[in-house]
Amino acid sequence: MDQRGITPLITVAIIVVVAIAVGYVLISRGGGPSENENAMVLRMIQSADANSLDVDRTKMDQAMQVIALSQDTLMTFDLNMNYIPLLAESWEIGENGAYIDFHLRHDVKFQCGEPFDANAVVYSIRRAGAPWSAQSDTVRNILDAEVLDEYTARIHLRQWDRWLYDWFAQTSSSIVCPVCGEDPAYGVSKFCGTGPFKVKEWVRDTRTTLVRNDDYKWGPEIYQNRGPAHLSGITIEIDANNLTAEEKFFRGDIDLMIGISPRPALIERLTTDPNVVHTFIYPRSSMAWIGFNVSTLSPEIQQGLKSDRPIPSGHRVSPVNDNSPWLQVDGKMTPDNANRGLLVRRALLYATNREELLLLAWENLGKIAYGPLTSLMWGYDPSVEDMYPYDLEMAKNLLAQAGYPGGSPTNFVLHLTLLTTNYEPYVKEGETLKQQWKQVGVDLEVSVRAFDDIESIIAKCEHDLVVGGYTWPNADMLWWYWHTIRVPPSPNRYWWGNAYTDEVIDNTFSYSDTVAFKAIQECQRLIMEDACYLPIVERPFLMPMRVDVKGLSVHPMSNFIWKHLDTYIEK
Amino acid sequence: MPEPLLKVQGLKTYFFLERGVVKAVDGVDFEMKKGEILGLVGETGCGKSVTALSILRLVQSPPGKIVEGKVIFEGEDLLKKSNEEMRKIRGTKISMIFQDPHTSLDPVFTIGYQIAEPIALHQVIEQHLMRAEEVPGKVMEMLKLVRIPDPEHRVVEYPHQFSGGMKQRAMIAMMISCNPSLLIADEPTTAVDVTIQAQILDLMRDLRQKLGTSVLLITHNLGVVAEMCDRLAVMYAGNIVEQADLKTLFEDPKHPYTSALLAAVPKVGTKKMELETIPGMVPSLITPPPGCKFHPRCPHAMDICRKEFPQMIEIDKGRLVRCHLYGGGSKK
Amino acid sequence: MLDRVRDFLRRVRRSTTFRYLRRDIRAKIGGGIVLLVVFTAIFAGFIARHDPAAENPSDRFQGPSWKYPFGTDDKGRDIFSRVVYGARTALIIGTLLVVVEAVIGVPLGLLAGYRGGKVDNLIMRLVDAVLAMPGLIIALAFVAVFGPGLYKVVLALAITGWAGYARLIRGQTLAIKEETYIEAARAIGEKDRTIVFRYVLPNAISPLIVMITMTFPAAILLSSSMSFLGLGVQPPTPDWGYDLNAYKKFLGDPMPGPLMTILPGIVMVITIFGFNFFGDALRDAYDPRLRE
Amino acid sequence: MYGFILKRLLLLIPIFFAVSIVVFLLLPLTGDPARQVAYGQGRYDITPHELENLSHQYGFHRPLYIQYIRWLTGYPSADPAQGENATVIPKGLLRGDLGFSYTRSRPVASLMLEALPQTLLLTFTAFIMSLAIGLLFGIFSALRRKTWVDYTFMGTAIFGVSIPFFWQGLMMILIFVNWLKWFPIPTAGEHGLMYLILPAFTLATHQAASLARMTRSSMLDVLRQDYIRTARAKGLRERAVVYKHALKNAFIPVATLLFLRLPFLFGGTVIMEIVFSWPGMGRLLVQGMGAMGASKDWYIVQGGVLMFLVLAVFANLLADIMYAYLNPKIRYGEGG
Repeated sequence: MDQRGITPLITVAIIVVVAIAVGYVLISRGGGPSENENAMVLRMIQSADANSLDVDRTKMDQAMQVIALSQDTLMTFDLNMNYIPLLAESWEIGENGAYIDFHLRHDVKFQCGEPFDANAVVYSIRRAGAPWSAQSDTVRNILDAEVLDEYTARIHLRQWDRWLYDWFAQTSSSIVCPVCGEDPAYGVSKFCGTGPFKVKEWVRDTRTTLVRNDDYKWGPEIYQNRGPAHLSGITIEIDANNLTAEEKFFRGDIDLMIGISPRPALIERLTTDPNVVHTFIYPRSSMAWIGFNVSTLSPEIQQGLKSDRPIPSGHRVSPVNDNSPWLQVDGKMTPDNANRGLLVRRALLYATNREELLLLAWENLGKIAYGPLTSLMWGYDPSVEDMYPYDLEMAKNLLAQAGYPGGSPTNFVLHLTLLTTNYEPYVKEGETLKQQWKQVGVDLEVSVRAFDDIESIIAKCEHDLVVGGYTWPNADMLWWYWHTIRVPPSPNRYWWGNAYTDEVIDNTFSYSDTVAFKAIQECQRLIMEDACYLPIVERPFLMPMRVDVKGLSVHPMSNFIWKHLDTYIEK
Repeated sequence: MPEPLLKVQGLKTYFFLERGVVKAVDGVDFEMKKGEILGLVGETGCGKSVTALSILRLVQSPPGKIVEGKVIFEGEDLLKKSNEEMRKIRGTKISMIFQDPHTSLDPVFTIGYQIAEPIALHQVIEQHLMRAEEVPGKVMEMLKLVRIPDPEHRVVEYPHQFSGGMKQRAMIAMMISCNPSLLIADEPTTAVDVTIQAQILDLMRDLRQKLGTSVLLITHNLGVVAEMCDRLAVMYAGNIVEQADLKTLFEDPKHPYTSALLAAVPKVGTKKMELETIPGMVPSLITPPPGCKFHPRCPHAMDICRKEFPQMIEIDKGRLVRCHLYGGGSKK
Repeated sequence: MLDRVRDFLRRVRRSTTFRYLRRDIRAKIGGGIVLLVVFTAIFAGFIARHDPAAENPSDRFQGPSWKYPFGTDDKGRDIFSRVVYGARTALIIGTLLVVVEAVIGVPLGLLAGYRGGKVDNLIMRLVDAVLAMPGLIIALAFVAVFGPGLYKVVLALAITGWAGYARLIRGQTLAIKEETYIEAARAIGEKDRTIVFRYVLPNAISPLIVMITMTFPAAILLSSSMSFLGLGVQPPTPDWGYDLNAYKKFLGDPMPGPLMTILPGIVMVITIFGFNFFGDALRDAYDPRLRE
Repeated sequence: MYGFILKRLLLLIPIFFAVSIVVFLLLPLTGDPARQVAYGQGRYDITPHELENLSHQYGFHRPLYIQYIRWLTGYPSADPAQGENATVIPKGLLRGDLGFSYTRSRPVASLMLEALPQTLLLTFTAFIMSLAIGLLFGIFSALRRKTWVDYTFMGTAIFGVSIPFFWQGLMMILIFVNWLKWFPIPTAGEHGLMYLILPAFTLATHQAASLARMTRSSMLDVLRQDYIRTARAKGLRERAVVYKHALKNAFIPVATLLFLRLPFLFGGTVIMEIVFSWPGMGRLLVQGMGAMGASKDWYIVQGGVLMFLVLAVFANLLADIMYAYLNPKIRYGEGG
């Protein structure tokens, strides 16, 4: 006889409970940081993850810091930003810069055990120049790389390029293992390099786990410890929710917070907590700005006829954006148009209250930026600092001249869209500007987008303005403003239109430092006169760490070339 | 005169609704002797079923409530018993067959199980009259008793696999399984078709012979009554208006309502073409008419009927009627 | 016209439903909240004391005060004003969603119920399939494909939402179809369209109203969840989900940091609660079985 | 019974077919699939020519139905690779290839299979919690109808269905993690039991509340039935009447609804996984959609949506089977 009451319920319950139990047993293998006690693991946390750890496929800071740990460059910077040897013991530059010869260390091994030699260098350089590579623009002036002997590699240059030379010291030029560099199946880097830490596991948007490379002994001279590192490993955890992220840090589950956005309450807490050392870094090389979509390339450049300056590889020819013709400035355009765009951009610069920006967006950390270069860069020109004071009247007049008269908070004469990632200070910059520019009748729409969307929009040249930032060692940044073959996200579609500026630009490449220095200063002035972008702040880095983290001094390049060789944790 | 099996006195069951108080049963008195079949007749909605339910204390509450009265069964007042005691009486001493066999059997348990339930509970667990392993046998026996063909297979089937008549039989089997001394049958045949009716009625009749169960048969169908009952009680608007044994009542009804009721039944062999109907409507039970509740429809209504509620008067042995026509009027 | 309205109101007041509602505490509370929210949404301009976007650096991170009932955020914006305007957004989404879903669902339901047979079978197959799909995920996918924004969110939610209406109306139609007055209408040779819209639909209206009331809380829940993930309504349109996402980073801070998230959240819960509560009462009121 | 289940299983085939079409369409619907794929690979500076190659490589230039067949079966197989890494092109759903995720540098299929148990674990824990709480509340308020118990329970229930998942999640973290420190801090990649409780409970709240309401009304319906009166007339104990006869009948619609509502639960799971950084499919999916500043990854979106739809379909199947199992009318065909 059927005796079941509500047994179905019970059976189901039991089954599922069992399932859960089993599932739990199967699933819960501890993936947490630092299981065993004697291990010395530096636990970092940050809010966003890299989009790739393949040096030739990413431009994100988050990626660079991992790559700097897992891979090495031929040269690197010392604390005063001079070039010092790393994988290359020495190098010399061929007559008037036709080539560079790198003489490599003999004792270097890749993490996979492969020996490091000239082949590896050639492989990496060529890889960087591949059409799909994110570096292809940067290395446009490399003709080819060549193996002279096992430990000597020659890089043939199309022409002398001081910034390319500089590139060899930047993390983005890291050398990857030619053997396991490509995953045969999927053609992405296995992240195998020669660095002091090897990437054990990268779980995107979750955690990157690095373990010490015990063979490492070729650390650069800026470290007391040339390797292997004191730390047994490094974990970089991703937590977009700062509620939990900060809690972990203040409870001591995390040693180091990176890339966090300043907040009064947070700063208060950081400065008062005795267990926390917190430093603001002002890398001489990092700033935040807002870029205008200025114009498309002039026809000459599109045909490559303008000057003997080579057309870079992977150079995009972008359409004129009809939605904002007023933004186009081009030597070849009618002076009228040119003027209008110029006037508007100047007006916007005058209408910007940078002090307020610094307060609202950056909580008064960092310092105001006035020009394309940060005040500590080689070739910085102080004269840009008083070019655009906060002056609403001036702004209104300029707008009126440009054909947008009578702008006021109630009467909008101009509508613009600003693209920004959801990085907090950037969003705040946008929203604050929205309020400020209202005063002169400019209606700014802040559109928060995913990093990738922004990149794609800019690629199609469909933006008005975009918030950006860079961390860059040198005046090479200027290239960025000349034309956009440099690291996106780019502020401009812009080409200098006259012989004079051509000459100035060429001079910045000059083999002679004095000439280059002058040219660089001149360029900054020219750029600001043309108001092709809006510098905001020399970007601060919040890098709070627990007191028991020792030996971690701060490099001007921030953590983007930092290898944590001296870092250790006091037990 | 022997102590009657069941004695209902002044039973009043009201339903307290938002619309008002429905006096479904408003002072019902009757008696039942052992082994007799008493027919409780009346129009639908006159409170027959509620009376029955009140006896078993199964009135849905809230909103229903037994406000006063006595239900003396085998000398004890059921209304004074605790719920537990009452529960033990249900199914063992008194049990009830419901109107609609289709909805009255639990669709998710097998017939066998449902029949076994009361046996297992009362006879095995509570009274230790039999051992658990005898229960299946007993069930089989009951199924045979109610004449369900090949019980061996039917016992494991579900209600929806039974026909209406079968269900009703199963229901009966279930209810008499602990051979109760009183079986209340609430319209046992209305929901099943005529051929089955006959079988069911036969069944009940010889069950009564076999087990000597007395039956309270509730119906509006005088035909059924004529076949089954020894005595009749006619109910109208919450009161019993007339009581008599079958023959007398059919031959000379005293209460105008009874006669009207009888007149409304087609009699075989009479020439009368159109049926007489009772004029007017069943009165509202919330606000019943003053005085005799039947007076608005009564052909012989007098002034007193409009004012005073008539008392039950015994005009002959075991012959009770509640009507001003038969003198006496109301007690002073 | 006016007296027609008055007449209508009188009929409403007389209706059992209304009398039942008047006695139902849920209806009182829920209805009160709903009215309040609707009022707020409509007169947001008057109720909010500040421009929800207006930043004043001088008083950032203010606790609740008379000037700023819910305090201010990191840009010195009045959170209360943002909540008030957020209510407007929420109701707009709800209303649009109801309209879209009803416009798709009701005709299909009528068709299925009235025609029956193959058509019915086909439509109900579809409805069942749609109802089996996880609405939120479908909506997110839709937004991911076609981009975020208020109207896209509404469409995204309607993709799965209409099915509920279709099923409801079909059931009603099936029931009503058996009514004698429909037979009568057929007998006097009314056209099907007339029957459906003159007789069937009006009699299916009460459950429809309940359904509509129930659509609002769902809409608010889902749309705010989407904008919380950044895949819903985009700024500058003030939206509860988006703001909560923006303010959640102050949760760890000392007071009034957490209040920025807690207070708007509570308002949100109360709003949804109100709609649900009212909807419940309404359903019971329309459901004769549940009244004694 | 088994015939019935078999029928439903056969019915799955067309359903999965439909699902696959929906999922396939996600990418073409974006208008420029080739570009989307390129961006998914982090190639923003892709030149028109490269784009052309890519779209030939992936067959985006072909008519939709061919693209679909290929997406499903892998035939006609990919054109000879013009760019590097031809192997990245999906080899067809039926061969278990959902495409390759550049943002995760892993095949989507393996990502999903890795995340699936996490999602199921979370969902089913919530499911059980809600079952326990919901049934209890429902039954009690049905038995204590129109008493303060009933009112409080149902009030709570309506409140329960009114709390937005994400907000409740945040509050849970704030109160139980930050303030009371009862639970560990939610951490991506950590999935111990203690990490499971908070999200599961938050997820369960809503489900439990609506379940309680379903149970209550269903119970009330059943208690009104004749066979309950019969059971009482048999003199059964009240416990037996309620928990055997009433509950078993009342449970039939509830159980069905319960499984029918699973898809809704999955929707909640997505949000919970984000709020509590639980490493499940929902988190993958939403990040693949570009939420929270992550970068879009269409193959993950396709894979995730596919998985969830399939789960939903199975939940539906379960509901039917549950119904058939509990309901004799279906278990043993109609009529005697």
